[in-house]
Amino acid sequence: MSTDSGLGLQSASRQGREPTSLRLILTLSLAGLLSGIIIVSVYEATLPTITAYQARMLREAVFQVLPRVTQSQRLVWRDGTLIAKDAEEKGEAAVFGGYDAGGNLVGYAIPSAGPGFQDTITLLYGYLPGSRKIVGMEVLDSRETPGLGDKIYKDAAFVGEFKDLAVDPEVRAVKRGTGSAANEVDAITGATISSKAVVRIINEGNARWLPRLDAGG
Amino acid sequence: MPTSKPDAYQEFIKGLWRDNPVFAQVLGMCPMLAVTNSAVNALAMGGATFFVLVASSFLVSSLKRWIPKQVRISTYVIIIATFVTVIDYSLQALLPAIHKELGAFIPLIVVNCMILGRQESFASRHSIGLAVIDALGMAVGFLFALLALGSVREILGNGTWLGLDLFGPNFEPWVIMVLPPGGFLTLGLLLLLFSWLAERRQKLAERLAEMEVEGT
Amino acid sequence: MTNDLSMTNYLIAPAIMTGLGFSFALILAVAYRYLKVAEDPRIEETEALLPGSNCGACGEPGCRAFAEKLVAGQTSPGHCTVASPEIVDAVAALLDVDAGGRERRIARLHCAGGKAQAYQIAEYRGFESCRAASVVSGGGKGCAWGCLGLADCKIACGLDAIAMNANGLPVVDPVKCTACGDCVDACPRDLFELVPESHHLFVQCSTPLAGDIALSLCTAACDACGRCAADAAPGLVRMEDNRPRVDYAAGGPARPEATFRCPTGAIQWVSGKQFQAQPRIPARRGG
Amino acid sequence: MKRPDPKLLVQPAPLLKQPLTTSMAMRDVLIALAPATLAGVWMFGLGALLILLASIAGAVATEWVLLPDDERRAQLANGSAIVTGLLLGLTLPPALPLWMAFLGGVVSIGLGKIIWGGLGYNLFNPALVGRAFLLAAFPVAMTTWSAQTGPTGFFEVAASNLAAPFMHIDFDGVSSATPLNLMKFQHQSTALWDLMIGRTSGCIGETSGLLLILGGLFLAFRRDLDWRIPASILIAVAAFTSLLVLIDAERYPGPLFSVFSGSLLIGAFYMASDPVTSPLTPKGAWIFGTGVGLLVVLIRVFGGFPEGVMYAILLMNAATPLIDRYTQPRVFGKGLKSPRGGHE
Amino acid sequence: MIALSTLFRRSFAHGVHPPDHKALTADLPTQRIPFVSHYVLPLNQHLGAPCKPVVETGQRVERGQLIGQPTAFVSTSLHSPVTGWVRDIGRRRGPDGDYRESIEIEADPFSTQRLAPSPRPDWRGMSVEALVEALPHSGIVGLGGAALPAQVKYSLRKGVRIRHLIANGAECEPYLTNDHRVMVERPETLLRGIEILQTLLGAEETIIGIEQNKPEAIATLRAHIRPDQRVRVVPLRVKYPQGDSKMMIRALLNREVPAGLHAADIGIIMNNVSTIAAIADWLEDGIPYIDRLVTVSGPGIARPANLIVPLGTPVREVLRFCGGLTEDTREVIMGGPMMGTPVASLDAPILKTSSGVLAFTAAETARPREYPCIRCGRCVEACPYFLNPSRLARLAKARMYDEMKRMNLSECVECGSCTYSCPSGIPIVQLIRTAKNNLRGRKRAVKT
Amino acid sequence: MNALLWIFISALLVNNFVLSYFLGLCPFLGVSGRLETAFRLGLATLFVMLITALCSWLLNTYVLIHAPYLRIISFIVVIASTVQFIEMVIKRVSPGLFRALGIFLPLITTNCAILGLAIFATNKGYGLIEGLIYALGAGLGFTLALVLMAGLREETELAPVPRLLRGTALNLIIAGILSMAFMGFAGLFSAA
Ligand SMILES: Cc1cc2nc3c(=O)[nH]c(=O)nc-3n(C[C@H](O)[C@H](O)[C@H](O)COP(=O)(O)O)c2cc1C
Ligand SMILES: Cc1cc2nc3c(=O)[nH]c(=O)nc-3n(C[C@H](O)[C@H](O)[C@H](O)COP(=O)(O)O)c2cc1C
Ligand SMILES: Cc1cc2nc3c(=O)[nH]c(=O)nc-3n(C[C@H](O)[C@H](O)[C@H](O)COP(=O)(O)O)c2cc1C
Ligand SMILES: Cc1cc2nc3c(=O)[nH]c(=O)nc-3n(C[C@H](O)[C@H](O)[C@H](O)CO)c2cc1C
Ligand code: SF4
Ligand code: SF4
Ligand code: SF4
Ligand code: SF4
Ligand code: FES
Repeated sequence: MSTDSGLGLQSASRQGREPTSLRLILTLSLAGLLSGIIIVSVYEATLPTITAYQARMLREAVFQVLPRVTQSQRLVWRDGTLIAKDAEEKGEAAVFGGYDAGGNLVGYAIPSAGPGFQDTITLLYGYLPGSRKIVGMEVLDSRETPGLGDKIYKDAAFVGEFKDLAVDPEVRAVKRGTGSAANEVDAITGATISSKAVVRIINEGNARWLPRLDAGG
Repeated sequence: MPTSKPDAYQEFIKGLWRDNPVFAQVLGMCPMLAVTNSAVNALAMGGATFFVLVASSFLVSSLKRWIPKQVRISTYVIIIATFVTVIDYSLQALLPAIHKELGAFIPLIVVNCMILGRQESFASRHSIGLAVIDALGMAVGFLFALLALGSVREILGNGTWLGLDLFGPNFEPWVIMVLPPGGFLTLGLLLLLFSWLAERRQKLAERLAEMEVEGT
Repeated sequence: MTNDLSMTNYLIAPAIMTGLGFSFALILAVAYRYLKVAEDPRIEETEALLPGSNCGACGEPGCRAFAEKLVAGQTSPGHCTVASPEIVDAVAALLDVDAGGRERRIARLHCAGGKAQAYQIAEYRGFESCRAASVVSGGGKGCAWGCLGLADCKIACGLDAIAMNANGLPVVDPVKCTACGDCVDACPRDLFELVPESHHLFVQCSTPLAGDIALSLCTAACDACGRCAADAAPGLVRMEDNRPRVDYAAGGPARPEATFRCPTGAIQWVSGKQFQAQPRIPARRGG
Repeated sequence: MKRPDPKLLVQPAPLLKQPLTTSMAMRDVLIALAPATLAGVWMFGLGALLILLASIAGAVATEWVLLPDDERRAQLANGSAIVTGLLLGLTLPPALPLWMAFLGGVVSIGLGKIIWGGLGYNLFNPALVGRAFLLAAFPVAMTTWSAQTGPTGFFEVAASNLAAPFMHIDFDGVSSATPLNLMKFQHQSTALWDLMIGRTSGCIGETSGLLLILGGLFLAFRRDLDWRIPASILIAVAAFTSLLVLIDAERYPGPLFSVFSGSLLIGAFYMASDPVTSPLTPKGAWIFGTGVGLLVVLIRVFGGFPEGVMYAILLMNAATPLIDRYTQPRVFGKGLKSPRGGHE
Repeated sequence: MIALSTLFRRSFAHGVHPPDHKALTADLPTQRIPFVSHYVLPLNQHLGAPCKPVVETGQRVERGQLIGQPTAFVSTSLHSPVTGWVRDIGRRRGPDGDYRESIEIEADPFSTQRLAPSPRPDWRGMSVEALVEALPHSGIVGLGGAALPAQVKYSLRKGVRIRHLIANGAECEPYLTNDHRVMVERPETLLRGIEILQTLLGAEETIIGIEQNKPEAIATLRAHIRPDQRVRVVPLRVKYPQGDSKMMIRALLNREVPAGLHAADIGIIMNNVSTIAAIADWLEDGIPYIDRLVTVSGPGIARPANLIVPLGTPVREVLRFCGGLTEDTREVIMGGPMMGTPVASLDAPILKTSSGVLAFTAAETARPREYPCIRCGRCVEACPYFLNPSRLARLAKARMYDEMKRMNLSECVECGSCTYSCPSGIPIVQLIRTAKNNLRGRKRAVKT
Repeated sequence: MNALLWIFISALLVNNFVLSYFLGLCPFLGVSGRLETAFRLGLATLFVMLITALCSWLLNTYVLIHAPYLRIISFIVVIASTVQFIEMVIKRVSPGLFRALGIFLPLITTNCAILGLAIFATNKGYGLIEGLIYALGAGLGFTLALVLMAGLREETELAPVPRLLRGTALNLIIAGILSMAFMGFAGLFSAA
């Protein structure tokens, strides 16, 4: 018996007692059945914790990038308007509306992703439509080099740059100490590429969402 | 079917050193290298593998009579994949931070050659007790190897061990250690160390044997 | 999450899994029926014995391929790094068709002309290899038939069965030697012969020179005096081109007496390792 | 038999031998590097000299420790470890802690040479293995460039040079961007003449372009290196960058800047041309050099690093066995159409 | 000036430029060495099958008398170089260390040693086939080094037409000057031989290729060529191995002999100038091949010389005639320094192919320590056959002989250019020879 | 830069499956001894990766939206069976192709590069085209790494490598240096 027939049937067994195809099919089906049951049980058992954790993390991220926010709502863009929708659907991008205690819209948390130094960087940033400013940024996922590229989320000064950042005209990354207009971010020395990547990802997010938010908000 | 004298202690101990899945058999290299940039990750991966290996070995050896030879492997794969899914969700629920670190590598336990190999070469041929003991030995051996690699990489690459700061603030971490090349290089050097130790032991044993002959 | 949904999950999951298992088993069963290609059944059996790790460490793409090569005789079970010795033995036992039967043979050297016996008429300098030396004026060794002592055979022996002794001659360890013939191929002077383990009467010289010319090159040379042929059982030892040939099939029985009158010790009663006249008596230690 | 004759030697022909040895080739490299080395020390001060000594010490000590007793003397005497240590040192930034330079020497010889079987068997350039290791291990220290001190500041050794082993001291000196950094991240070019005579910041040995060329020509003239390799690298870089300039002169650096900036010259003349790790065949040398040149520009212009010479050479080192394999010259008399039909 | 013109001479690609050391003997006229007491004549001094003795122990033989008969097509006869008695027929050590079946002759000290000419065919009006029939009786072999019985080359394959005859006067091996002496001292004989061969083969033209470092030979031959002869002398660049047949053809005619084929297959016959002179001697005067012109030279020789030596003379006697070896001599080589064979014992006899006896001292034989190959590529740039000696040597050290076969091992002519140029002192040719020896048959008995 | 191109380059060089992600090490270390074999194994892997991309997209789109928890098990079962089915077909239809590539299929299916590809592609949310490009890059990258490794290893056969290092230890160190060299591709076409 071989692995190239890993999941299948092979020639006459050595004992000469060849089980019928039916028996094989039955065994596999049975194994599948059992495994399905086990998996689904574990899934059901862990699901509440997991979803709760994920929701909490997401909420925390949103609160992180949008100050003074106490609730958030997932929003998708459909037929020219933003509508609230909790369930995820493939290929459908979403932003998160952030609301204060009074239920008033404070701003949006916008997820965006793009290539960094090593691999894709995924981040979330907070945007205030009224003042057209970015008020916070958090990197959700990245594989940038420890000690260098990871400063885009470990370096407080760099993250701080995104606490009050104008989006008009485009956000720009500049060398530290060379001027600091409202739309300029000081790049991290030694990780210029990652810094610029963050800025570019934000600009891409802006390009995708700002017109919609301004229109549908 | 090879019929060796089943000696529980031997079966257990062999996985630790002599037949260590990583150092001696060079199996399961991918998870080994991918997640060992810190000792904690190594422990977590080792633990997850431990669970899957022991549980699968138990199940396989207890079901071996009912599984037709022809669909043996398919069934093993289904069993292993089931346990991997179980540990995947459990980790996600219980230790979400670590799960995030290990990321995509938990599912890859399914294809860790060591696990399937053990089912094929041991669990399916031995009694439940022996199979579990063997699995325990192998799993501990694997865990040990992961921990060794993870520790070296974390200590040099980050100046910490299991998160504890070891050298003070002025330590210059060797970033390469936590990058892919560091994994390859460290494991290569560890293997070298292992074979050096193994050879030394063997030489010692030979010398002892000689002395015994001469002494009689 | 509503209870409702989880109930559906409980139905969906097993359904899908059963479906998957069923349909693939079915497809493969059908495929197997109609796409089957006949193969040597021993491949199956061999593979069943192998560990099945498909690790590729043997250098083959998977256990299956390794098994095919094994059955085809192109590799040996020991190449599997994962298999335990028992497995290796089992595989060997399964495939070894002519196990038993033939008598165990070992490699023996037809030369006793080490540094102490054979004259080096010129100094050799160059690549340290017997064959390399043999193409440079015979490596400067007086006897053009004798061992050059540069250990090509030892290097060729994959089993570590050959060691060079202090006299510059290779000594075969009869326990480790498997009569693979690698040393026979390696020796540029063709000094090795694979002889049955039970044959003890053995000529340790290959020179076709006779008399003083032979002795002028090597004190251990056979000077072709012919005494051994005369003393041995009729037909057992024949002189051929100035060399005694021992032919166990042609006459018998072989006895150590045939060696007694040899003036040079070229013919020997060899048992165990060569060039060790008396078995070493282990030194007695106190206690 | 009595032998009145002298005991003769049998040593295979040819008895004649071109008067050349491996050690001579290594000595030539040291001679060729001397001017650029002195210039580097002159420009960057005593610290630079200490770094060179540390990396050479690391290389030589490792060779000493790891070689078997009977080979030690001879192997060290041939000077290849010194060449490796020196070349490594020349590619380090002047403010690097000395212990890192020493460690680089250790890695160069340990991982770059000894494990492969020693001199002549390594497949990657040892000095660059050491440097790549250092760069990946200590990216910040390895990309912090101090400005030139010039003769006035010769004896001012940077504090960062003297950091205790495994530790770092924050860089005190003025850090200053290299021409390539300026080009990549600020799109600023540097004056060509400054590049040629080395009035820029950068690695100890890479700045003075003209001296490097001089030494390289010496080596080519002595046939210690295969001239095809530096030639093809320079041609490939110049051609590729010219092409880019044609596309967008604003955005991309020009060919002269590309040739004289960074470590291209030291890489092309001394490192890519390391005979051990470059192809043996003439055609292979062309392919190798062209590959290096293209990769350099690719990494510099489109990649994440301002400089790509080291990676380009290492990558082509990896491809060298394949290149050699597929560029064997046509053997004399083979592959001809035979006069009597049929081949060979 | 000479250097400049050298650059523009046609030649082959690659190769090396060892110092030629010919000045030691180039101007020394040939002289005959006195007869000695014992001669050892191996039965196989040529490629192919050994000849068969036609004399018995104790028998008296005359100088020039047939003592060995060819046994096959690729084989030739052997004649006694002295008048005397056959003392023994048995194994004797040859120059290369092997024991070969040989005829030992003791010279008659009172004989006049006058040569009785053998019966010889009349070459005029002869066909090539008849030449092939006749040559085995002369004992002549190719004197350029290969020792191929002379007739073999002339038995042309069907359909092959010879256009060019090439006389190989390159003598590219350093130290050796015996071909040079032949060209300087016996131009008429050489040109006579050329005329004979050119006529018999029907070749359109004969080219004499001579390296430029032999201006005297070039001038002498040019002076002796008659206008009606279609013979050209072409000076060649001084470069080793210019004398290799395929290289010389490349240099003279800019043609490449396909691997595995012979020059004859592309309409060219090449012979060494001494071979041609020997053929003329045989066909004109009936002199069989019994004397060899030997250059005795090298730093270890007291009085270098160009000698006419009867075959079978022990090397020791040749050396004694030249004043013996100097104190510090370490190695004695038969042949040239690039391709010759070191002898282990001075008892070795002069053979038909022994073009030189060279003695070297400790200074020349000292080798710097061998280092591993640093892939400097000098050997690759030296190999005239465009092989990769570095790789061949590496494979040989790893004993991967079969892989070497794939790297065109068989095309190597063992010229030694690679070893000459290797800065790491790797004995490349020896490794190559070892590999060939290994592949030729692992159980081949070296001795007969 | 064009997103598809970046996906391709990233999988091929920057995030090479073997040298940066540590996937598929078993065949990488096991079957890189000879160039011939390595090349063919690489091609076979490329092939399986393309199949995998297709299968995982189908599963993701049509099955797993209903039961995401079956991801791991269904990937492995479906991919393995599909490959095995194809192997049988090849063996039947073209024994030559089977000799050249088919014999590698079982080894490939049980290695983690395949499952890794499926899981990463899913995690990154790739669609069909992106997934196929990703698989193409990853497969070619795997082949590249394998072929380079084989070239280097064949060369080390001739070298007097210290005995203790011979084998896996040396191969890992070579892989480490190769991986260091591949770091040079970091940031390729993503630099701002
Ligand atoms: C091993 C290594 C890893 C690096 N990782 C990053 C990184 O993750 N992000 C980044 O922007 N730059 C990284 N760099 C540095 C870049 O290559 C580049 O030199 C730097 O972005 C230039 O920025 P600077 O001009 O501010 O020094 C790394 C360099 C090395 C040697
Ligand atoms: C490397 C090499 C060098 C040679 N050098 C000479 C030479 O210098 N002179 C010469 O006559 N033959 C030389 N030969 C032999 C020629 O190739 C050729 O065999 C010879 O000229 C043919 O003539 P023959 O048959 O009369 O010997 C050399 C051969 C080789 C392989
Ligand atoms: C059996 C045999 C037949 C040969 N036939 C020819 C031939 O027909 N023509 C020829 O030029 N050389 C022939 N040779 C010559 C050898 O190949 C030899 O190498 C030749 O002399 C070329 O080398 P050289 O030219 O360097 O001496 C023959 C050799 C042998 C052994
Ligand atoms: C022209 C030339 C260039 C060399 N370049 C280097 C080099 O770049 N790096 C290095 O470590 N050794 C270099 N060496 C020294 C030597 O070749 C090196 O130590 C070997 O790679 C060790 O096997 C060079 C030697 C020569 C002759
Ligand atoms: S027996 Fe043969 S191979 Fe062995 S050392 Fe003697 S000559 Fe060499
Ligand atoms: S007795 Fe000895 S010397 Fe005499 S023939 Fe026999 S082996 Fe040779
Ligand atoms: S000996 Fe052979 S390999 Fe060396 S140069 Fe001459 S032909 Fe080439
Ligand atoms: S000449 Fe010597 S060192 Fe140079 S490549 Fe050839 S064999 Fe190697
Ligand atoms: S563990 Fe990754 S391929 Fe085997």
